[in-house]
This record gives sequence, structure tokens and C-alpha cells, in this order.
Amino acid sequence: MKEMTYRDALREGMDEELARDENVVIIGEEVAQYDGAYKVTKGLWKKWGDKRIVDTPISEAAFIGMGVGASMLGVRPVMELMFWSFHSVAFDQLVNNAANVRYMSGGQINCPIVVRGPANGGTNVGATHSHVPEAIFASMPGLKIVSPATPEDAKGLIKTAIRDNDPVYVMESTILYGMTGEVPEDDDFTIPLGVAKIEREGKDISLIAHGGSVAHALAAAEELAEKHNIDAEVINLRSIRPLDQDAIIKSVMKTNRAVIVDESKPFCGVSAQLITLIQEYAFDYLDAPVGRVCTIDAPAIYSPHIENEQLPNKKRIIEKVLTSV
Amino acid sequence: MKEMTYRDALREGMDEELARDENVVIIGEEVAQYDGAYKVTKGLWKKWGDKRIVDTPISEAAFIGMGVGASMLGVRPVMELMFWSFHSVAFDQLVNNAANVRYMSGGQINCPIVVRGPANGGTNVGATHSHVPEAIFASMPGLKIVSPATPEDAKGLIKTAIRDNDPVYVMESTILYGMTGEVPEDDDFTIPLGVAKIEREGKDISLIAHGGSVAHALAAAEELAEKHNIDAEVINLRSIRPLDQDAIIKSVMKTNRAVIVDESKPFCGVSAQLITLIQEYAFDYLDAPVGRVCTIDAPAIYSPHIENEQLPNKKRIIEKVLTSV
Amino acid sequence: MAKPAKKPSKKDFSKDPINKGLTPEQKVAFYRDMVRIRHFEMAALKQYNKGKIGGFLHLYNGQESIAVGSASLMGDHDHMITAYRDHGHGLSVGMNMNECMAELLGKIDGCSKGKGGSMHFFAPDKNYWGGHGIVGGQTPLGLGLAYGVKYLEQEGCCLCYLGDGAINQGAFHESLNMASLMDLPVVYIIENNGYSMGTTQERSSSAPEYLAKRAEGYNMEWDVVNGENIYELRAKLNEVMERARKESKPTLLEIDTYRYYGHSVADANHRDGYREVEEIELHKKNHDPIILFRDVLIKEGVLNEDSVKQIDKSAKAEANDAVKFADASPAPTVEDISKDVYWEVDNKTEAAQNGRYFFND
Amino acid sequence: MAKPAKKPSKKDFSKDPINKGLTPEQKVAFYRDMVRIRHFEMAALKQYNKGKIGGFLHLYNGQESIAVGSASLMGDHDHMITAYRDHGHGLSVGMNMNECMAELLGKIDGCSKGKGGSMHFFAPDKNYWGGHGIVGGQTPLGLGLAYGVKYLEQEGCCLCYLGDGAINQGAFHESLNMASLMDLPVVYIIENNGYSMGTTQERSSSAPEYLAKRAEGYNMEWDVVNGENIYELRAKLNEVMERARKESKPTLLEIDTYRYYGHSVADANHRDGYREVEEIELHKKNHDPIILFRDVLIKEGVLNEDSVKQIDKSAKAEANDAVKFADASPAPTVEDISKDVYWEVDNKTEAAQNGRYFFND
Ligand SMILES: Cc1ncc(C[n+]2csc(CCOP(=O)(O)OP(=O)(O)O)c2C)c(N)n1
Ligand SMILES: Cc1ncc(C[n+]2csc(CCOP(=O)(O)OP(=O)(O)O)c2C)c(N)n1
Ligand SMILES: [Mg+2]
Ligand SMILES: [Mg+2]
Repeated sequence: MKEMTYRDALREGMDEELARDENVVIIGEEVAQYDGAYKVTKGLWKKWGDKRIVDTPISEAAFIGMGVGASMLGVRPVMELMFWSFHSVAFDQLVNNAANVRYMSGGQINCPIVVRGPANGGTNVGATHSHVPEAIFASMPGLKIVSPATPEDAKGLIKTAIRDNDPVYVMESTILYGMTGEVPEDDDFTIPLGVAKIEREGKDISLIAHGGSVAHALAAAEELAEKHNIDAEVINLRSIRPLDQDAIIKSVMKTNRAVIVDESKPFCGVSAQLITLIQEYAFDYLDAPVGRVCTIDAPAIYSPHIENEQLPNKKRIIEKVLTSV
Repeated sequence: MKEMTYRDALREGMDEELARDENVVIIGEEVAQYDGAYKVTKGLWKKWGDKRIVDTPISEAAFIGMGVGASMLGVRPVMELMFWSFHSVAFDQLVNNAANVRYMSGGQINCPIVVRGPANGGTNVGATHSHVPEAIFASMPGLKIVSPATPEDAKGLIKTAIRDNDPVYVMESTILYGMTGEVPEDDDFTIPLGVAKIEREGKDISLIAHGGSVAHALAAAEELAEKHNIDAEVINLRSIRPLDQDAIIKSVMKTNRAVIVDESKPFCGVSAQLITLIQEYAFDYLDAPVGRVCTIDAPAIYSPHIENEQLPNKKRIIEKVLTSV
Repeated sequence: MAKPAKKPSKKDFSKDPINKGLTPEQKVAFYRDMVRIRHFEMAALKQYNKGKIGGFLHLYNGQESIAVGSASLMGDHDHMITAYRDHGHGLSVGMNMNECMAELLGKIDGCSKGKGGSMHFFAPDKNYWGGHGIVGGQTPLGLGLAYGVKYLEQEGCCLCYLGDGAINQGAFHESLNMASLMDLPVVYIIENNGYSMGTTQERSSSAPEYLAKRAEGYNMEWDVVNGENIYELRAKLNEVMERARKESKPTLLEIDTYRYYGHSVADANHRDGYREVEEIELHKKNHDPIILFRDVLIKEGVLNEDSVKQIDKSAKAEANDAVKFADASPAPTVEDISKDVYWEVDNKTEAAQNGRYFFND
Repeated sequence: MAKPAKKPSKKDFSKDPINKGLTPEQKVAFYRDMVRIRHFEMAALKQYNKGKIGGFLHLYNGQESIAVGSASLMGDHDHMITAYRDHGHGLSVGMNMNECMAELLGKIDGCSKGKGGSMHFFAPDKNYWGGHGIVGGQTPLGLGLAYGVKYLEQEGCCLCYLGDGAINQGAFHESLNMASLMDLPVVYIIENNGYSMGTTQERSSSAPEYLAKRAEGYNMEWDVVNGENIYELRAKLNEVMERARKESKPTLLEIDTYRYYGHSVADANHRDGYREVEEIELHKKNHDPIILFRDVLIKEGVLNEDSVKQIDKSAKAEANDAVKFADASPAPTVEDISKDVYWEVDNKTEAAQNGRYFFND
């Protein structure tokens, strides 16, 4: 094990896959010469050169489509969206082409493409730059959605995503880029899609989260234990689709209560899907409605004084848990 | 009351609003000289001329954005998307601009724009042309989503949408265009947003639907009554956002059981949001998990032999109800 | 303004090196393929009118020379991708009528197992990447195929087709810039039939005399082709394909052509609505690529009345057989709906062992 | 290739009719507004470095002449819309520093109540429609403002700004075609500062010598402007605004300019990363629009050393006062988060009486 940041874990994962497979290529705005807007690809261009690390114009529709097209021929593009928010100008390529071309061709084609970048609020960049689109993309059969919550996740999941033969959209978090944590040294270390991680065992309530919300859930769990004598289990989903439904249901059957912590907006968010599954598969085990802590239902506010209040945070999670137990 | 088709009801609604307010303008591909791809705007160009009924090139991003921009100045554009599926190439304008500009300007701006067109499967046009994006747009605060299920709805809701001072996205159905029904004659007839209609009263289970699914729910209710002695209540939501949550909860408190009929895909679909609300607000009234009948979770299949099986239909609803009671 | 007749070719392109060496068999094959496409489309129309085909049916009648001429130049590392008017392209690259007709009828033996339909023919084994329904949506994919060819260090190119209406989609503009900027071996081919649905070229594009001239804004080469003349088409296309393969330089080609039927079969306005019947008749009579090439080949002594009849008959028979094949093929089942979504799931790989992929309760 | 220096103006634009009649007061006002913008940006930078501004801060230093020159030509029915580098435009149309600084600090007295931040300044009462963060996203909105002006039968136009990197967004291409096709009174203005983040113009656009020449592909007029010269800018812009207002014809203008700071304040690579420090210094020294105009006005006898100092001092004071104002303004509350989402809800209209709008449990 070694200690590294989430950002470095992503980079190391990509670096190792670049070495392992010559068809892996990193493409996006400012990923090469500029080292990436958030420096996730730092040093890769110097190391791998123009062929493997490719800068593009500000033309998301064209370059995401380019990645999809190249992936049909067996190239394995890892595309950076500087922000996942910019999905709005490449939506057709992300949805109709990447998600549907296999189906529409009767299974003749597959797209081993990865699209990655940050998808989170909390950095005071306003409504257009703070989309959290897991729910939108996870609603599309044909796509896989992962959301690393720790440096370990970041490395293990990016490597799995690159090796996967379907389109995998990796939703990272600028807030987490600087987070440090232990990561296994093995350069074949991967984390399977569809397997959640129990970050903290507990018996009183299940807190189910992904991405940046996991840390908030864990912080809330600590305080709940200390101050309220509530022993919360915290589940880090790691991937949204495929989804580790078994882990969720098992946990809820044990704790009989759940709160979803999800940075999506509430309406048709990831939380809504999880609650739907829980009420269906653990109906008789529930002692109370499943609660949720989501982003307050409005476009993302800019103000640094208040934006964190709009997002799931420790305080809001604790309040919700206290009304749920 | 007079009998008319859903298509004619939409047209009559637009025609009346064109007469009522000179700032109303119809814009889209083939809406003028061609009378509309689905003939919803038939005759309007002949009647109103080039200024009020405007053909565009195949440039959805530009013309939707144009409509949003013009609406900021007080023009009231009613934009046709030939298919709602083409939202994929205008997503930024539909989401970031129409939904967020009011917020980002601190409430200085509003966008009285309507975007309308068909949003349904069942016409054998394959995955790229069969998107049912209510859930995606309803997840965006700032937008209003309506989905007329009958000719009466069509007329009343399109008129309300045009008079509304926020962006309203009207999701129609090509399958329903030819449906006939009674429509009030009053040319000031409107249907408020946020008020569901109980299409059929019942006491055993609530079937909650919108758009094209309402007819399936009603057909299923008839057969459930005749053959299975089950008295289903059928709720036509009419609008998804605002949502008539009271009507839903009241019904479920009465029937203690519910099945959502929703053409969205299941993952994070409208159904998931409704189930989340029901389990929260009617938790103690539920005798069984809320069930749902959605589009089978895959991209839309083309084959005319099987596509209707992928969609909610009478048979699938009845099966689901029988497992839920 | 109505669609003017095609401009006559200035040169005798039969003398172009790429055409000069053609054997009579090759020439006949081009002719036969055009005839086959036309019969396929006529058979499809019949099935549509019988209610056996769902959704849209966009016929290629009048434009056959483009797909056939293009496919005739494709080597192992050349690729093709187009929009929804895709039957001609598919047949040209070697798809058989059976799988194509079965697809239209939504049957399991269709090229896409009945999942794609008319707009979504695919044959990746023949370097044919579809068949795409969203206007302009194929243009970044075509860029990607060219990128892939270059990345894999193959000598090849991608032919990417779009309509005259499609040029006003944003993704196409972005693709042109990137193709030129990155020196990608893609040839964008505007099949200019003068209309996008019921809209004439002038009502959809504000552009110089030639749409392809927009290429200059991207420092990209461009040319215009009389699409009724398969020799001209091959000559000009060969040149730009060679530039793509050898120098990795993109081109924007505009091919003047015409469609005889409506935008799709459902388009009732196309006769004396947005265009005059006379216009259609004029094109059919004087500018039909099949008739014109037939006459050339007769003049060249490569075809005669008998062989023409024979080709016609066998193409027709092939199309009829395809209908029989399609009729006999089973429809997909409800279980089939959930297949072909994920490669890993279909292939039951280790990667697909965990988690839930489908959410049907 | 690095960014070359601006090409000197060929003509003496001070003699242009639009400039000839300017009063000394008007000229001084242009100068003062440029100085005010610069001081506002410097004050903002200071606040950012203190950690009081969140997110991005894109400074306008070096480009001030463009916003000021443009705003000086705007009449009642002329509108302005731009991207995220929007402070200069806002101040030019008459927004006051207080509301702008309060916005940067995320305060309730900000122009957008602290909801928009640096990238989203708006003043619809001054015909200023933002402030847009998605690259190119403002270009169809600008089209719509022009459409609105024409629809409402006003004599006016819309000035829509974008960067040299933004021209490769699809929506912009679509907008150019529609503007020309529909004869809409929009002036698209490329503020060409040579870089999109760390990417030089040559690495983002494959284009002829002038980016604006792409307009020819849409039958649209275009021109190039030396942005350091406010007289030239006003002369050329006035001409195309008049064409827009009177003939309802769009234009694509490219204005040669330069930014002194990084793409945003967070951009550390801009000094000896993607560009040399010498390049920055050269532009600052020889091509600064404020210094150049100051010198012109001194030569014209309109300004002198004293008045220059005075203007500088008062602009600086104004900026400092704005910081005080912003500091004193309260932050939005949690309740404020849910306001300004729907007009009907905010205005408690009858239409908003039914149904649930927000879904916070
Ligand atoms: C993004 C998008 N907008 C609209 C449509 C509907 N549509 C399909 S084809 C077509 C006309 C295209 O015309 P053109 O590009 O000239 O091709 P042609 O049909 O003539 O081959 C339209 C408007 C679509 N499929 N996708
Ligand atoms: C669609 C989209 N892609 C990427 C970005 C990130 N981004 C913001 S500004 C910018 C550079 C734009 O450069 P240019 O258009 O030249 O304008 P300038 O910053 O020089 O004023 C980029 C890549 C964005 N905001 N939106
Ligand atoms: Mg066409
Ligand atoms: Mg720039």
C-alpha cells in the first residue's frame, strides 16, 4: 500500500493502462501540453508524446464522437471532459452513439470508450458548471457509470473502466482530487464494477452514498456514533450501473432503515432509483420510509457562503438520520 | 363540447393563442410550408403567414437557443421539435439556458418559451428516435413538464403552456395524435399545471400514469374490473412538474396499493420519483411495495413485431397488478 | 427555387486512370449493383405498402451511383458510414439482400437482428458502420473511424456521407475543423439531392454557390461532382481518397444528385407540394444514373439489350427472394429485447458477474 | 506560434464620421470606462487572492477597448450578450461596480443576488443578457435576441461576443447559418486574444488567415478590427451595426486583442508555459488599448497628466468602495437557494397555486 491523492491515483491508473495496452489513448481539452485543467493528466504528454495524449479544440460533440468512432475500430480512448457538465454539448454522442450503437447493430459493435472528468458541485462555479449527471446517464441502458469516492477507488475503477469493453463514464470530483489515501501497489490492481464497498459497518441505519457523498456520510456516521449513539452502516456504491443491489438490500435488511446521500437533484435522481429498489426488495424490513439527502432542488447557487448548504453535508445528513430513526 | 383529435386539439389551441397574443410565434423544422412532419401545425402557415409560423434549418441547438433568446425579450415562441428525441442535439440550450438563466440572473429574466413535440416509443423508429425524456427534464428545477393524455388535455395544456411565463416542455405522443375525444368549446379553456385528473375512480389499487400510458392504464382497469374483480383507480398526471402529489397520495391512502405506468426506462425514471414520494408520504398506508410497469430496460427495439411488448401495455399492467394485490 | 438539373461533366472521365483499366466485368458489376439497389428499394416499398415495415423508409432511388461508385474504390482499410438513407450503401459494400430485407421486416435474421430497422443497417465486417438516424450524428463518428485508421497506422480512409440539410448541424462543423486540424483521413460527402424533407437547399443553407465551398473556412480541400456520372464520381473520389490515405488529408465533396421518392415513403408533399412533378420526371428521364450508365456501357459494347434485361431480371428475382427469406425469418422474442446491450454481459465475461445491469423490477 | 502583435490600423479612424463628432467629454468617458474596468479587475483579483471569491475569475485586462467601444454605440434597441469573461461588458453598459463586486463575493446585493458569480453578470434593464459559462452557448441566445428585435419590429441589433476558441462549437456554426438565412440583425464578435486557455489559435482552429473569413461559407459579411484602437473599433462596428439595424443583415467581426492574465486567475501556465513572458510584456507595453488611447487623447489635448491621474484615482477609489460595499452586503440564506427558479412561483401567480414544484422531501 502507498499513500497518494485521488488525482495521482487516477493518473497512475491511466499511466499503467497506457503502458499495458498501446491502443489506450487519452484525448481531451488541455490534457496534453497543459497537463489537464485539473492536472489529472500531469506529465503524461511529456512521457507518452503526441500520439497517446491528444489535445482537442473546444468541440465536445466532435471529439466525444471521434472517440466513439475510434473505439468501434478497437482503439481504447479515454476521453476527458474538463467538466462532466459539458455533456450538454455532446449529449447526442454520449447517449445515442455510445449507448445505442451496439443495440442498433444487433450486437455487432462495441464501444470500449471511457469518458471521465469531474461531476460535482461545491466549487462555486454556478449552475451551468455544477451538473451531477449520474442519474441521466445511468438511466440509459448500454452505459456504465462509476463514481470513485477514494484514491483506492479512483485507481481501481479507472483501470477497470479502461479494460472494460463497453462505454464506461467515470464521474470524478474536483473536491476529492486532493484527498489522500492508501492504494495497493500492485499494478494489476483493479476494482470490479458492480461491487459496493462497506466503508463502515453499523446496525442501526444504512447510509448509502457514492462519489463525494461518501466522505460526508462517513463523517456523519462518526458523529452519530459519538453524539447520538446511532451506529450507521456506510455503503460506498462505487458504480451506479451496474449496481450492487444485493449489498444495499442486505444492509437494509439488517438495519431496517436507510438514508440515501446523493448529490443529484432529488427529482428522478439516483436516490429515487435506490429508494424504489429498497421499497420493493426490502419492503417488509423497513421500519420507516427511506430518507434522502440530496442537493437542494434548485439550480446550483454560486455563492461560496452558501453553496455547501445546498449540497449534502454532514449536518444535513445527521438531521435526516435523526428524523428517520 | 365537440369531438376532435388530439392533433387538432393541439392545433386549435395554438391557433387560438396565436390570435390572442401577437407575440406568440410557432418555430421549427417543416412547421410552416410543409404543415408539420406530423401535421400538427397544418394550415397555420397559410392562415398566419411567414412572420408567425417559421421554418428552420435542421439546427436544433441554434433554433432552440434562438427561441430562448427571443423569449427573454418577451416574444413567446412555441418551438416544435420534430421528435423530442432530438433534444440530444439541443441539450445545452434546453437545460442550461432555458432552465438556468432565470436563476443565474438572480430572477431578472424569465423565459416564456414552449417546446413541444412527440416523445414516445411504439412507432418502430429505433433507439435514437424513441426517447421518452420526461424524467431527464423534470429533474431540472426551472423547467415545467407536461404530458397530455387526451384531446382535452392537449388543448387545455398547450394553451396553459403558452400563457405560462416559465419554460414549459410539452411531451406529446405520435400514437395519440389520431385519438378523438371531447373538448370544451370555450376558447378560453385551459387546464392548470399541477392538477391531475382522476380518469377512473376505484378503491383497490391506484394506477398512476401520464401521456400515452393513461390509455393503457384505463384499458387494464376495465379488464381488471371485468375479469378479476379489481377496482382500479386511474390517475392521469397531466403535468410531471409541477406534480399533483396530493392527488397521488390521497389515492394511495385510499387504495393502499399502487402501480405506476410510465413509458420512461425504469432506472431513475418518473416512476422512481413517484415511488419515492409514495413511500415517504403514504408509508403506513401501503400494503405492498409500489409496483411499476415501464419500458423494458434496453434501448428501443425497432421490430414492429415486438416493440409494443417493450412498452407498457394492458397485458403487462394487468400482470403487474395481479402480483401486487 | 426548384432543384436544377445536374451540370454536365466537363471531362470524359472514362479516360481517367482509375476507370481506364476497368474490366468489362467490373463495369457490369457497377451497373448490376445499381440495379440491385433499385430493385431492393422497390421491393421494400411494396412491403411497406403492405404494412410489413414499421417506422420510416427512406428510399435511395436516383442516388445509386454514389454508394456504388464509392464502394467500388474501397480497400481493406477504408470505411463507410452514413445517415438513415442507408440501404444503397449497405448493398454496395456487399451486404446481402436477405439480411437487409429481414431487417426491414423486423426479423431476427436481419443484419441488426431486427433491432435497428431501415435507418440502422450495419456490417462492420465489411467496414460499414451504419446507418444513423440523428441528422449529422454520424459525422463525428466518421471522424473517429478516420482517427482510428490513422492511430492504428493503416493506410485507409473513412467515407462519411450526409445530406444537404445535415450540413447545418453543429457536430458537422466541429468535425470539419478537427479533421483539418488533426489531418485525419476522412472524406465527407454531401449527397446533395436538393431537399431536406420539404425544404429546398436555399431555404436551409445560406452558402456560396457550392455548399462544399464551406470547406475553405477550415483550410480543407473540396470539390463538386456530377453524381449521375459514375466515372466522374470514381475519378474525383479516387483522387481524394488517395489524398486521405497517402497524405492523411480530409476533403469535403459535394455530389449533385436527386431523389425520386419523398423524403420517406410517408412524405406525401413531394409531388406537387414542395416540388413539381415535372421536376421529378425531368430528372428521371434525363439524369438517371442507371439509365445513363447503361447507355454508356451499351455504347462501349460492354452491355447489350439482352444482358441488360438479364441483369434486371435477376436483380428483381434476388429482391423477391429476399422478401421470401425475410417473411420466413422469425421475429425477435421478448427475451431478445434485453440482449445486445452490453458486450460484457452478452459475452458472459468475468467483468459482468457482479451487480445488476437491468432494472425490470 | 505565439500571438503576434496587432496589425497597425491603416486608416486614421479618428476622422470617421462616428468619431469625428465626439465631444471631449465623450472621449474622456471612453477612457474613464476602460480605466474603471481595469481597476475593477485589479480589485477583484485582490479579493480572489484573499479567498473571498469562489470558482473562476476571468479577467478582462487588455481587452477593455472592445466592451467600451461597443457599448458606446448601443441604442435603446441594441443588445449585448457574451461569455464568462463578462465584467468589462457589464461595466460598459452601465452596471455599477457595487453590484458587480457584490456578485463576485457571492452577496445578496450582487447583480444576480450571488447566484451567478463572475461568469454570470446580467443587467436586462441595460440590454445586457449575460455572462454565459458554456463555451459558445451564448451564440444561439444572441441569435434569439436579434430575432426578438426584428420580431418586435424595433430598429436594433444584438452584439454577441465569443472567444477565438469558441468558434469551434457547433452551436455557433448553426447560428451563423441561421443568422444569414433569416437576415437577423446580429453582430458576432470574436474577441481574438490568441488563446483558448492554454491553446493557441493555430492549435484550435484550422482556418484561413482570419477566423472571421469563415463567414463567407454562410454568405455573411465579415471584417477584422485592430482592437487596441478604439476609434477603429467604433468605426467598423458602427458600420456593421447600422447594416444590422437598417438592413437586418448579420456580420462576423474579428477583433484582434490580447489578455494579460491567465485564462482564469488559476491558470499558472500562462507565464512561460504556453506563452513567453516577453510576449505579454510586448503587448502590455506597445499595444495596451488604455495607454494608446490615453496618448491619443493627450495629443488631442483632451486629457493631460493631471486629468489622467485624477481618472485613475477615482476609478481606483470606486473599485475600493465597491469592495467595501460588497463586504458589507449579506450573504444569501438557505431560503434564498429556492428562489428565482420559476417566475410564476416567485410572483405567486394563480398559475403557481397547484402542484408541487420543489422536491426537498
Ligand atoms: C437532429 C435531427 N433533426 C431532425 C431530424 C428529422 N429529419 C430526418 S431526415 C431530415 C432531413 C435531412 O435532409 P438531408 O440532410 O438533405 O438528407 P436527405 O434526406 O435528403 O438524404 C430531417 C429533418 C433528425 N433525424 N435528426
Ligand atoms: C462547452 C465548454 N467546453 C469547455 C469549457 C471550458 N472552457 C472555458 S473557457 C475555455 C477557453 C475559451 O477560450 P476562448 O473562446 O478563446 O475565450 P477566452 O477565454 O480567450 O476569452 C474553455 C476550454 C466550457 N466552459 N464550455
Ligand atoms: Mg437532401
Ligand atoms: Mg481566446
